[in-house]
Amino acid sequence: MFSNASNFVHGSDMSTFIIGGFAVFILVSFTIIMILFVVKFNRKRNPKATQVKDNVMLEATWITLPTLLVIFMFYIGWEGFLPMRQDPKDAMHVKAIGRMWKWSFEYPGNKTSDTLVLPIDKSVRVDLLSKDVIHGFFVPAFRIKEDCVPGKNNYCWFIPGELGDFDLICSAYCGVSHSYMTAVIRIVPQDEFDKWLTAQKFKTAGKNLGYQVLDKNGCVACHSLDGSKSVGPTFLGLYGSNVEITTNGTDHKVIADNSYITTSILEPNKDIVKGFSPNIMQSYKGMITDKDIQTVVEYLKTLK
Amino acid sequence: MANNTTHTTEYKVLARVLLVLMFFTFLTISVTTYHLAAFSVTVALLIASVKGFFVLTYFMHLKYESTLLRILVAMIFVLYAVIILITFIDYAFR
Amino acid sequence: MTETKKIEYVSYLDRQGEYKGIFSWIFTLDHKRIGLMYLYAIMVLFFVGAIMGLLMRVELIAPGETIMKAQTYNGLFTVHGIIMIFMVVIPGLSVIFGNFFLPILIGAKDVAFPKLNRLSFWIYITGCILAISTQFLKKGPPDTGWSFYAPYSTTTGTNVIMATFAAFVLGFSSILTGLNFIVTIHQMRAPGMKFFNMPLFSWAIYATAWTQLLATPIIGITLLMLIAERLFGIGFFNPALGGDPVLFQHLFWIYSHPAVYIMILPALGVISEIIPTFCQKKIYGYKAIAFSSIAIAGVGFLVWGHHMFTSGMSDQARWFFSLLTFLVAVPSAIKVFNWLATMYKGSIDLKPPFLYALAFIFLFTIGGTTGLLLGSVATNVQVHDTAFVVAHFHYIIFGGMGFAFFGAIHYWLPKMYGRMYNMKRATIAWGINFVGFNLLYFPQFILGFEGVPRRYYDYLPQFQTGQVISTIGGFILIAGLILMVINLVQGARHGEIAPANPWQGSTLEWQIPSPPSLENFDEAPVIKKNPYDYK
Amino acid sequence: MSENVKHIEVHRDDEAAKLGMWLFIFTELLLFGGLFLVYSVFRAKYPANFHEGSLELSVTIGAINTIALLFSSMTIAMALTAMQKNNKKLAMQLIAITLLMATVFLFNKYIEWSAKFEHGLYPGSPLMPHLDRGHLLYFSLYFFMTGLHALHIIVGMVLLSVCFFRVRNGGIHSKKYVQLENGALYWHLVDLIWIFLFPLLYLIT
Repeated sequence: MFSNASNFVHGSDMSTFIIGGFAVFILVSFTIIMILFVVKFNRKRNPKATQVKDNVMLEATWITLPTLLVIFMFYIGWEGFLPMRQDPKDAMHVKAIGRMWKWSFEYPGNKTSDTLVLPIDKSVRVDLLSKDVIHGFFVPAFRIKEDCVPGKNNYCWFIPGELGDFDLICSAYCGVSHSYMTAVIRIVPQDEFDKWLTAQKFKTAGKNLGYQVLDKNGCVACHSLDGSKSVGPTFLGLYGSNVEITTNGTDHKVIADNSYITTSILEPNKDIVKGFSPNIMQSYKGMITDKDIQTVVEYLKTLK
Repeated sequence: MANNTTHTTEYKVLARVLLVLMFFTFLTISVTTYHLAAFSVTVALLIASVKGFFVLTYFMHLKYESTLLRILVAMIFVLYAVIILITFIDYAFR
Repeated sequence: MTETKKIEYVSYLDRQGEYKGIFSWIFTLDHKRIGLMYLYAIMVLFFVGAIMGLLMRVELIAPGETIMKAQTYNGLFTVHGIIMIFMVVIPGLSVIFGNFFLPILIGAKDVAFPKLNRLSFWIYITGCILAISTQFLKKGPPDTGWSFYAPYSTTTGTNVIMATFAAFVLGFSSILTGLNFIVTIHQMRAPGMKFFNMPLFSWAIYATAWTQLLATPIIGITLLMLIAERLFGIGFFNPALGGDPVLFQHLFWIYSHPAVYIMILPALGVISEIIPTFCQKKIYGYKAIAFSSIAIAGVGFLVWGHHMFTSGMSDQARWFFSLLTFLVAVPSAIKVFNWLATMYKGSIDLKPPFLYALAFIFLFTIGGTTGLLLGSVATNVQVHDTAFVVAHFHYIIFGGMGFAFFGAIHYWLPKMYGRMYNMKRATIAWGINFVGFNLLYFPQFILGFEGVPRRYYDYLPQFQTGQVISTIGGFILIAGLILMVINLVQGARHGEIAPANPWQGSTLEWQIPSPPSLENFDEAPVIKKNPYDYK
Repeated sequence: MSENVKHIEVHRDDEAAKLGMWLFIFTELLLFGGLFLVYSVFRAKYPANFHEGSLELSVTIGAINTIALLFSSMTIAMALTAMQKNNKKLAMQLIAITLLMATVFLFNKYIEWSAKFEHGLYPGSPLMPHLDRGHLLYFSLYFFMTGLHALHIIVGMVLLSVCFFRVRNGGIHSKKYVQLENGALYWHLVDLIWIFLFPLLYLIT
């Protein structure tokens, strides 16, 4: 009756079915009673109201019955939920890292990927991390949602049960491109997964130090390194170039030098490059050291 | 309407309450010189609560106020304690 | 009981004090005039918020960019939320009808502190101006959502400080109003009026006022911390400095969940007034309804965590909050049962206020039972933070509080202005509103369950049908609202003169002339009977 | 006849005024309650850092301030008694002593804060982000809590000054003293909060 996309679909949908069914029942019966009363006791038909005495037994009944009912519903929901917090010891660990506005995944053995590829019928525990603000790890088909809170190690786990591609979307509001922060979860047979994983490139290890600073602070999510236009201006060829900017409503041109780049990191909304919106980038004041800024500047010089 | 119903608290009573409060202040300071470890928070808060009780009862005249007001004041502290407790249902089991 | 007195009767609308003309309103201490000023301010703000909502609906009529950029959209839903929640719905019923009718319902001449009442009004207006000004200041409107979740709210470049400060100021006004009402109910009841002789609307206002008083300080301090966080980087909510973003959510919801009850309790009170009048029956289970208001307010303080089921709370906290959430449904259910029982064997007059009450029960039931799906941890993972939540709280807040508000204004307008609106047009507007409302919000339940998150600027093409239906519903609803307001304004200005008791109500406000005179009762009433004594 | 004026003057209800003040005190308690909640969460998370932090505060100054506030609380309570006994002069003297004690408190606070500022320990300082996380949060809390408390002291001083002048020109007298009573209640609240702030910030090891 329910899909088998993950092992939780049954528990969650069963609760939905029972509680939702009850909701429909209540709604329909209230509506019928209201219509019935309105027709039957209409002033035209029933010009004189009959006063009715309070009945303690009746009151007690409709206090007790709903109480028992809601406790039952709570129990159903808890039963459906509990397995979601009991991840098996042998589950494969994958890290899902959310940052504005991109998902990336880290596999054991220091491999990374932008698509979450997983073997079918194997339990996997996803550790949820965030680089900046709160993101939500939401896979509608799997009935899974848990927030990626910076500084906290949340997790979720599941056993995928169907092959194919599923949508992973960000459910916690995270800024201007919130609705575009999506990724694909691809469920494949085990042998295909093994082949895929070996083909994946290693993490940034070996990359330039300047790149690591940019990556650590999430800069590359909005500023491309290859000249393509993203949320913010590209870094390619930035250093030393002529930039058209708007400061306090006046347009002028500056050379992108050390001080310009430092200002852009610490006071990003002071100078706005033509064609981009203000107030999207946060200030990194107090979050990045002067040394790191210098590393970034040196690195940007190499991007010609 | 009832006006000027406040009980007049004698100077002597107020002075005595001050002495009690001073005593507990010195007590709480001297207690910290012993290392009570986990209990130090409990003891400090306990002493603070006693002091608070005296301020509420005598300085703020709660002793002579209506039962309703006394219940309300108690309720606020209970409500606050419950909120702290519930928050710690989350934090204590993380 | 007072019409026969020799004192010449002059309506509060005509009688001016030491100030003349417009100043007789600005400096007024009369609770009725303050209530009316709130009414005008809130109606304006409501339409500003509604237009923002409509713009968002138009944006969502097709995938991709339709009429605005993503940043504009984010600013819109944030300011829509701030206006609707902090300026319209939270004060809403209690400041307008609470101010106007609470003293009358308990047989008092005014609230306990008239000057404080005037002060809260002007603090409220200040807060509104501050919040609206964020739209026009340099950094642009806040884009955090009305919930100001850290750390996004502490890092975004937009004008969050001004918006949070505005919410802080509005909170101040809310506290002072609540304080005023509690003291009024305790000290100002007419001779002979015991607590259990009070009409149920007063009970609802009483429970609401306590919630306002005790919950609002928590949001006050939270917003101050947020401002300090932005100004000095104090680090309470910033994980980079050791802080805890989830702590912000705890503090925020310790207030904002009770705030939901601040919104809905007066609405439940209004319905408890309308139903007996139009059934000509004593309300069934008076004490059960009165106590359920208190119970909702009390338990409502302890369930805030159900907004945070996916934030990584401990499992113990999850089951605790889930269980209490289910339990808080019971008192609401008791009220509905009692209302239905009141209708039984009544003599039902299908006038517009009663129609709004019926619509309220229908919409509130949908909103309440979908709340069970959100409160159950297993289903919460699917519907949390999706359009389902949007639909759920609009059913509760708009379908519940909003429709009760419309019911209240149709019920009490003849008393407030001494004039009657056009019944037929009011009924037509009700029909349009009801249909438009359901078209607007019901599809969002389905969209949400299929996995459309809330606060999404864009969506996949397969969801377009639902979004289009929803947008069409939005236009129908706004048309109905405009028709309703035009009818009410015309009625209040040029309608036929209303009698003192057009609906044969039995509570105190119907025993005095319409509109009431300055001091409500020219002779202090002595209460010897129940509020709902129908023969 | 000016109706509006009559409207308010007719009605005088001290009981209501006092109840109103108490309700306002409830909101103040919960306002600080929010901060105490933050304090307890972070204290539970970083107990060692909080201990070190508290060692950097001077218990002596804290104790002097505690005593100053307790004493002022007594004097203002006595001022009310004096008013009830129609001893106007004594009441004024006692209010003045209370205000003096408040000034002593604020002066001490000023010395304490400026010492911290000299060490570069203040919210937003360049030093703060380099501290241990718990240490930083401790000082953030210290400044936020004592700052908000000092703000309340100032508000209380304004209220009591108003009371002082109302007593002098006869606005408050032995038959009508609810304003003084409410001012005193507010002052006791400030004291009450300090009673909890003092051990939590200065003492707990």
